[in-house]
Amino acid sequence: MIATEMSPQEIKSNKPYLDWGLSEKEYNYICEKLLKRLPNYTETGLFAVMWSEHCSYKKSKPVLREFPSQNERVLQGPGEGAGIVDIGDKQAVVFKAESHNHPSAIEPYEGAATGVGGIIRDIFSMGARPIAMLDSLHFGEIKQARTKYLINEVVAGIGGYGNCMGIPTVGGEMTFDDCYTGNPLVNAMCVGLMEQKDMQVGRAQGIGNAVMYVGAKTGRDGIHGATFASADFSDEKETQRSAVQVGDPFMEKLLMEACLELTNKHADWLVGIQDMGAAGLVSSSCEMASKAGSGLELVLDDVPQREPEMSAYEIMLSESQERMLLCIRAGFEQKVKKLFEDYGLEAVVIGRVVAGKQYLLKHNGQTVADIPVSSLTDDVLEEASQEQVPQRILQAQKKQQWIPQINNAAEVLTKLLQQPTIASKKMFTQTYDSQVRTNTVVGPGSDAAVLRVRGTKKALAMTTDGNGRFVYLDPKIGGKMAVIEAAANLIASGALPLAVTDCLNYGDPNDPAIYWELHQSVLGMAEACRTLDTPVISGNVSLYNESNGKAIYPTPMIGMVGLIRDLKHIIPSFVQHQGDLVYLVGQTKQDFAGSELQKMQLGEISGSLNEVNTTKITLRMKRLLTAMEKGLVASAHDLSEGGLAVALAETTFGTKYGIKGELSLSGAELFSETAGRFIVTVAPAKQKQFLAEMKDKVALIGKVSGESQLHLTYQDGQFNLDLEVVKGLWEDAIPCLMKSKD
Amino acid sequence: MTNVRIFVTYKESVFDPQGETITEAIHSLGYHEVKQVHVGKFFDVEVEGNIEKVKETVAQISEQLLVNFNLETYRYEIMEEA
Amino acid sequence: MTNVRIFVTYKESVFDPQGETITEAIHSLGYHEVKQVHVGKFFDVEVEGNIEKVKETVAQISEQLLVNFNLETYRYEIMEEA
Amino acid sequence: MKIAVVVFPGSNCDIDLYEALHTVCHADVAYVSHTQKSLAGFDAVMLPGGFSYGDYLRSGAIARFSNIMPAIIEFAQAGKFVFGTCNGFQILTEAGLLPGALKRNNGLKFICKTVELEVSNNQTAFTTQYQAGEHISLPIAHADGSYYADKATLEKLERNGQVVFRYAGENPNGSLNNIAGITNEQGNVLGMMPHPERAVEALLGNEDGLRLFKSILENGKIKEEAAL
Ligand SMILES: Nc1ncnc2c1ncn2[C@@H]1O[C@H](COP(=O)(O)OP(=O)(O)O)[C@@H](O)[C@H]1O
Ligand SMILES: [Mg+2]
Repeated sequence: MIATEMSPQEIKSNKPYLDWGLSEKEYNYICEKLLKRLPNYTETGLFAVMWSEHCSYKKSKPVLREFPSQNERVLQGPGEGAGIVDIGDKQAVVFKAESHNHPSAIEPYEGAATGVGGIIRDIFSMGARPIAMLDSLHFGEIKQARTKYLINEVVAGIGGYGNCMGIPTVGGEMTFDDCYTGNPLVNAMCVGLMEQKDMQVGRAQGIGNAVMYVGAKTGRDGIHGATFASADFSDEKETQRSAVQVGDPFMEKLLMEACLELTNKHADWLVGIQDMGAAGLVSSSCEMASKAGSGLELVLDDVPQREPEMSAYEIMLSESQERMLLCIRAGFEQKVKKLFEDYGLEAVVIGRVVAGKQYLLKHNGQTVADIPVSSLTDDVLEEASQEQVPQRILQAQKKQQWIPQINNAAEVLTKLLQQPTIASKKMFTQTYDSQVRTNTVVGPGSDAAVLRVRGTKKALAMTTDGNGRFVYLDPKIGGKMAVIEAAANLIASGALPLAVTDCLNYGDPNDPAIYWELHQSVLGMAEACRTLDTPVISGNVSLYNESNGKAIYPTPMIGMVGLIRDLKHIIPSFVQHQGDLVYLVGQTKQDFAGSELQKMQLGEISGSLNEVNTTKITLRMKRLLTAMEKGLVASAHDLSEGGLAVALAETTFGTKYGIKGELSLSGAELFSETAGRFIVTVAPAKQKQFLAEMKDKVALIGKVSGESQLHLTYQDGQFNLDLEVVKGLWEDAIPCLMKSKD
Repeated sequence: MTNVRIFVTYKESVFDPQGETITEAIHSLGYHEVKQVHVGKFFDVEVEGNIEKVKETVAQISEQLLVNFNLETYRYEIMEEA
Repeated sequence: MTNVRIFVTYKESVFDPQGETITEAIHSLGYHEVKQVHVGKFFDVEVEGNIEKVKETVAQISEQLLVNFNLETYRYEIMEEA
Repeated sequence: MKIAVVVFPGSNCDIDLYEALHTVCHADVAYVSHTQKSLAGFDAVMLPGGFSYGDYLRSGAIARFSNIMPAIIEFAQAGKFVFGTCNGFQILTEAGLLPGALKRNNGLKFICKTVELEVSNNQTAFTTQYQAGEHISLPIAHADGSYYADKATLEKLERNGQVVFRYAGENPNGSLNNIAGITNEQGNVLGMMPHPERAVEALLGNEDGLRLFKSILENGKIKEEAAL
């Protein structure tokens, strides 16, 4: 292998780095400004992966600075494996989301599984025990056999990994749209719980301290996986991709338990810990050194290897899964070895922190890399990106807004409930173990998942939300709506939103229109996060989500975690008692652009969005939360896809009740998707107090009835729908589509 | 009717955690003479038609359904013709 | 060193849901000439020692570990000796 | 009565069993590692759910060779209580402490949901707090839960009243005779696919599993008193 490597001169003339994702300009900059010599093969490889968007965020960094990332609760903002937020009692919640879109498009089972594995390592590397997984999945319409295969395999991969790890998968979202057919989105979020005293960082410092490698052996898996994530797909390329990473959740379970024992019981042995994710050993080791301003020397012969004769390049760039890197105080190496041995794992010293600031790699007795640590991490060429408002947006503003004609609201509602994005996802969620470790108070199927914090009165609520359609029509307003929707899901469960993680899924950022979408949507999300006081504490960017030159909808996913101070305040999504009053919280406007109704009736979305007042919605949500904490609310459900009518039906599903309502809205407005609204049920005895708390900004729209009927009288009509029947249709819609032959 | 056995195995460089774990289990039972275990699956299929057509069908169902070319390769054997 | 392939299959009387599902999937792809699919797994093991000893080891690891006799039976083939 | 919860590499419902016994039932319980060789001092042993050894090869197949297994087998032979749920049940069948085997669900997928069960025998040490024929709900969470045994074994199980729990609504996995849980002939070893330890607190929405643990604790006490 090594004998066949290109020489620095050959690299310069043959330009293999172009295939690895490094531009000519970057290569020249490295030669002339950073090294003042030509990099060798290994070094060029290091630069290629470390300077990829996936590792360096060179494209997205300027935009990410827009996000608020601090408040008095935030203990760790962006920059480490995951963000950390204070939840009182000297405890903290830790979370982050990660995308695995490109690996999943190629190999859906392993792509999704290793995505889950990676995000779990991010959480336990902070010293936290992972307590829950969520996902956010976006696929093409359920028509083609390939799409069905992708869905089945991705869902199986997520479940396969999480179930085996014993981390419950408690929530998520799933939407379907043609734009995701060739490039599905597979985002996973992990939430962990920790004692604040156990907080860890990914740092390598203290000259002479050991760099130790633990976990699976290194193979030639996914070499250049990180740079794949930065190049878009075309059908011809599909067959030539290199070694896929395979996940081993059993190994990861052992690794997690061992690392948690190390971080929680032997903090004095440990200087820093980080997982090996994208760009494997190079990224973890140089980031650990860079954050501490240290020099590092690694002896690659000592890296445990699964395959014979691996080159330095391959060892450094391998993306073999289930590996962690530790910085261990000199003298404690044997103790660490023994600890891992007890879990059946090998911990090996592969290098040391050294004086100076160089990144030194030795292999077969030779120095194979000798470059400044910072050249890999800090000196990345940030390029100003071009921005341009896309034509579709300029044109939409000139056109008249679409207003639906509703002749038979009952029929429309029945059909909406069977749209895959709205229909029950149970056939998928029941393949996830959502209960293991017995903390799940509310699992999949509600607005947010709720887990109790054992030994306290507290609970944590969590959700993932994204809506590419709105962001596509108006990135800024759509961005706000994504954050508002996540917050609304938490509020509806009785939780105070604490903080946000995100996955920013977009197309090719070199397209000025796409960069504009990225920038504008981040501005919208940032504004909503500031208003809600939910800083963005971690996240992930996935660009180049295109297939055959066509980009996905800009689809930021918001993951949000909220705190429920007392288990008594957990609010169910479903109506609870006959005779309870049904209130609509928030005003309904003519919001049909990008709605599920528009998609269903026109087959596509169009128009422009009405402004969203985040301040007003935040105030409303705070009032509602106070009413909940005072015990005035029996159930709550936020309104999202399909609007009020869909929410009313959903809130009765699984109960023996129905709703009889009278509204001053039009038939069309029943399906409007104005953001920040809720339906809330209130016991008659609590009515007065509830109204006082909500400052009368609510509308009484009906009552919970004893029979399973949705009876609605509205401005221009009325209907009576058998809820048992529509619930059956809502449940069967996706299983039917998945079974149908194409 | 022809009986065909289709063997599906992991490609060379693909990590096989199951094989590793089974190898370790065998060693812990004391059989250190067993060096390596690789796990594969096979499909016994009965196919109608002349042998050329059978071969074609076998290749097609393998490629479309039975084998995941990201990770696996396959080989088949004609077991018997009847 | 001897390479041995150990084949493990469900006993006749045991229902094999995977075989059924694959048969259906093959039919839904339009290959109605495929009549029946049975799924099995195999273990490729490399064993050290003389051939008699190898056979003994293979029988032992199969019976102790690789096969569950409630459901399965096994057969092995010596692939090559080296 | 002192209860051991065995932790195998890959066990993940160990804490659930422990908490159900310790926090909810106030029982005397301790974790025991698979590397231990003795169960001295314990009166009952419980094998938790999870994915021991990743469920590689077959669920429970590798765990049955753990260091602790001879002690568990000896324990069972001595007539002490042995209980396995989910992966624990799979290990007990692989170890031959219970007849039959658990194969891949007929639907081929992992299923996590609450199912209806019939208590088919309330005369075992594990079920005295239930009514005969009572219907209860418990969660299941498994991919390999389809109970199989040959005809003769099934007949024997039925004849001896060894079938303790049966799926009463839909059969979620294709288990023969709708079997969800069985005991050995002596009645001191119970294995079941459903998770009673997930159903012991009203907060989590279901308490139907509580009486199983209470039965064991009560019958353990009776045994202890008889021995004195
Ligand atoms: N892919 C998934 N994984 C886990 N849970 C999911 C998934 N998709 C949907 N769910 C669950 O289904 C329920 C409904 O989802 P969704 O319609 O997105 O809710 P909302 O509109 O309130 O955000 C939620 O409880 C969610 O957690
Ligand atoms: Mg909701």
